[in-house]
Amino acid sequence: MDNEGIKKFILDRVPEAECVEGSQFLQVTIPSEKIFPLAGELKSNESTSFDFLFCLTAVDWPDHMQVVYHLKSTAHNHQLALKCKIASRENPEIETVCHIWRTAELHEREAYDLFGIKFLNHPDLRRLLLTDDWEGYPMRKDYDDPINMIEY
Amino acid sequence: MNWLYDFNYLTRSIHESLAETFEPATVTIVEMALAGLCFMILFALLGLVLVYAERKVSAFFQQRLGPMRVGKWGTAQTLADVIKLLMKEPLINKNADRFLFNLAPYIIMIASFMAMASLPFAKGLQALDFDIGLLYISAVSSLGVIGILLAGWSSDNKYSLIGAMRSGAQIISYELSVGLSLLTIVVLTGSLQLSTIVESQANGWWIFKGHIPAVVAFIIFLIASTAETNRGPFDLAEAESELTAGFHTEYSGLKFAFFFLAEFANMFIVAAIGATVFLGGWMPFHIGGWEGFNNIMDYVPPLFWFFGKVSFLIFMMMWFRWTFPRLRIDQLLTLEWKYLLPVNLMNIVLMAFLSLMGWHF
Amino acid sequence: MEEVIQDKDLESKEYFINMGPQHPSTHGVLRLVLSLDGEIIRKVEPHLGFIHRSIEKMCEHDVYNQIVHLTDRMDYLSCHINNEAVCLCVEQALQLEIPDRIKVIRTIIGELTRLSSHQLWWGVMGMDLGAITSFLYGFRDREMITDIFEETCGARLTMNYNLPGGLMFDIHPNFQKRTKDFIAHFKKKLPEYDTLLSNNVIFRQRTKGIGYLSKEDAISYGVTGPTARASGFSCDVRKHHPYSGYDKVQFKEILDTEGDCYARYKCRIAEMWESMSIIEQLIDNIPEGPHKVPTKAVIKLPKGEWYQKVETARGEFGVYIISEGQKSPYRLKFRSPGFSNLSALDHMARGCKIADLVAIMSTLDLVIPDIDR
Amino acid sequence: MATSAIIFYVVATIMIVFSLLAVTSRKILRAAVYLLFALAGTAGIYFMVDYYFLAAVQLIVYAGGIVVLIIFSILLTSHIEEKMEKPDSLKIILTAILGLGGTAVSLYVITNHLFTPQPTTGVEATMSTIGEKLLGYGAGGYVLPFEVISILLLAAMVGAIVVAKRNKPENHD
Repeated sequence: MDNEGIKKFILDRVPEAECVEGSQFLQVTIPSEKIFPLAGELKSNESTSFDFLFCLTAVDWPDHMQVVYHLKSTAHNHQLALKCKIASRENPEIETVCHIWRTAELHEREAYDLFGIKFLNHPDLRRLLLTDDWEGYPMRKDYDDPINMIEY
Repeated sequence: MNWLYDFNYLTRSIHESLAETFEPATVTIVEMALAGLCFMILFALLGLVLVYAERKVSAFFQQRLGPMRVGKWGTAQTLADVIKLLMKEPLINKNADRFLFNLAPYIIMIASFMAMASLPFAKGLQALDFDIGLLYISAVSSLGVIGILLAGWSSDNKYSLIGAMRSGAQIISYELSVGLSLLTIVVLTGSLQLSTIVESQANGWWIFKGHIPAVVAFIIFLIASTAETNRGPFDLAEAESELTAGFHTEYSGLKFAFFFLAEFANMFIVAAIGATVFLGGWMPFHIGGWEGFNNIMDYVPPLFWFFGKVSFLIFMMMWFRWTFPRLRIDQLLTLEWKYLLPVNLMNIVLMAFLSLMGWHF
Repeated sequence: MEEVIQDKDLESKEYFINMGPQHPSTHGVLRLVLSLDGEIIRKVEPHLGFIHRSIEKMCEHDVYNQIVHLTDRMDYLSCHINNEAVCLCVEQALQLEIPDRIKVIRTIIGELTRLSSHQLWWGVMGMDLGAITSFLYGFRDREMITDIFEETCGARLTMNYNLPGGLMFDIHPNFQKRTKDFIAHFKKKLPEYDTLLSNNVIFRQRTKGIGYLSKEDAISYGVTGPTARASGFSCDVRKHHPYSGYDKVQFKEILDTEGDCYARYKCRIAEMWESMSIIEQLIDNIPEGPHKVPTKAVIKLPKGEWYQKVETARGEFGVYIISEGQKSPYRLKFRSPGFSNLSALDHMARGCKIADLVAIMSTLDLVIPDIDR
Repeated sequence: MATSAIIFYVVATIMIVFSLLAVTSRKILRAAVYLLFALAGTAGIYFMVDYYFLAAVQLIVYAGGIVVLIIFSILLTSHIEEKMEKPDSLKIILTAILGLGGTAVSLYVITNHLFTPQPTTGVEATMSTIGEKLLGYGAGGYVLPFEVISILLLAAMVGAIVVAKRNKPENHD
């Protein structure tokens, strides 16, 4: 399926999705509530079958949080950058996708650790890289640690 | 130069000169002390030489030089290591059972000392010559495992405990194969006395005289004895990539050195038993009927023959260690119980049959 | 009799053991908490972050030329390929046209890196399984590649050669000759690897059927690289999304269907042959030209986002740059192969023994800084 | 004093001391180790009186076999910090009385028995005589008891395997 097809596929299910044709991937932004049904559909539907989540990351924008899923289909060889906009920047929450793509389990823990995004229904959401008693989420733009960080 | 060929002259003269000056009780005690001293020196020398040999052999297999800096060709390297080990701090875990923790290395050492006492180094050079020599050796060598079990349990470390359990299962299993493969030759010799076994090979070593069953027994003995000394590829008890160092993880300094020494001493002991039973011990290489050839061979002193054969077997064991990957614990036990032991039992029956029919040389 | 059998005291209980952070076979400071039943593994739980340096955060303050130098601290065995990924991503954003000479040299350097990484992996794998000799063999041959790199870029471990827009320097005059010498040497030595380990009975027993990973699981866990290809997951970035000079050379993507430790082992050995063939195709055909396209001293990327994936020795390495038009990226994410590969460890190791876990870990070929970043 | 007497008293002291330690120790593995020393001392006595075969069998069966088995089972079941409870005083007194009574009876028998030195020591217990006796089916042969015991051991082994091989707990995954 080409980018147009994927765009149509997503718009059929999530009408409010914003699609941008990037240089490599089709970039689709959807509200965070829609991720779980859409992700399940993207993987299980034969025409899309995005079975390979090769990158999951979060971005801290000034007014919102964003979780970016880079998806690929090993059968059709098409790719997609799916972005979820989480309205609350202070207390972001989103449904986990780790039951759809197992690799998300560790990636989501990392995002939780560094950005403080709560992945609901995640089986084991704990700090991954930092110590358990670490305060704050270091990858956020407003994170300030006068001891360990070098100011530029 | 007679004493080089028959140590009875030497021991008798020492005994007589002692008996002239002391009363009999003192003589016995002095002789016991002398024998103990000799074994202690032998033990220390073995440690020095074998550690150096292992390093050089491993270096040879790995296309490198090995120790080269301390002394000519690195010969003093082991000595330097001894000094290092002596200066190390002896550490003991807080929760460790201190008494057993300290005792364990000594049990292993004592077991190897006891086994070494009955080895026939040369004609007349044997501290204990029982008529149950082989049985005695397998009896005392089975004591060493207690030291390993104690070491693993008392150091209060899970890795050590796993190592000890593995080692216990391994040594107890492989003792069977060692014993049975030796028994295969005992069927031929009709005696358990080590000196008799050596004497019986005057016209050819058992490995040549005993046909194929003897060769099979020898191969089984090599495998099983390597396993019983906890050396690679059967070094599961210490498996550094799995259990860090297994049962001696928590040991340091001198006590670690004891384990280390005992490992090499045990290697020497099993090699010596193998050499004695299969390769004729100190008996020179003889071919029945070739008088001239046999006479030439007789010029080489028995001690040389003994240590030559032992070195060969030790080299074989080092060869195994530096080429093979380690087995897994279930594979190890499968190898023993499903392959070595049945083959061994069949072999012993076959050997008994050969012996009965008189088909051996 | 029934009472004895059902006695609760006889039930074996699970206990925990800490494998790492200091353990010979975790290859770095990785801590695995194992739930054991006897020697059988019930669960493996990785605890990461012992060498987490927050490189992604550091990148948000660095200019792109500096970022390149951080990437080789991550997967230090695939340093050139990591550097290349960042360079390619920046070049893609700037839409720079890269001359063929640079592409070819990058490909050769990348394949040499892969070879040296696989050699080290092979040596360490043998050592994990108890055959210490293989370690020395691996390092003996790796030494020649390290020498080539030292001559090329001056370092032996944390090497930097790629820059956005090309290479730091032109290749050393000896480069082609030494590389050809190495290939000739290694073609003779690689069969030795098979003699020492691959054909060894104990080795096969230790690896065959151990740590099975199905194709579906490999995809779902995001496992890439030789680890995934041994399960039949065709994921070679060099084939699917060719970069640098990989569209110009002939090579096979090594695929296997067994999915066990032995298949992963065979895949890496076969990849070494392929890497050598790639180098052989290119080494005599390096085109003439400049070694660098002029760029500004401080590169500013336009507003936008780019993702570049490359195939490192361990799998798919991705660089995801979001730029707001500044000299530093707004967000930079490194998708490291080891991180995803590690996530499948628990799945593969359940029901195995401790010794099998060691074998599985070594066939995953983990580099801890690559996981912790 | 003759050397053998000195050695005998040393070994006997070792045996007595370690036997006492074995029953009084509060740590179970230590008790097992003390038992090992006591048994090894017994083997030493056998060596002294030239019963080599018996001594070796003592080492193999008791020291190498039974004690290893005991230690192994302790390793499997107990933890390093465990200590045995102190038995109540009634038990201590009862066992003490029993032990002392046993000692008294043995001493009485030994002191009152008239040991007549015999001119010939009978059969010399060499390896081959023991072997022939053990497998002999003529007069004084032991082949029947030998085989009966081996069948008993086989039954014990089968029983142990049956007890140990319970139904496997359902798979965890």
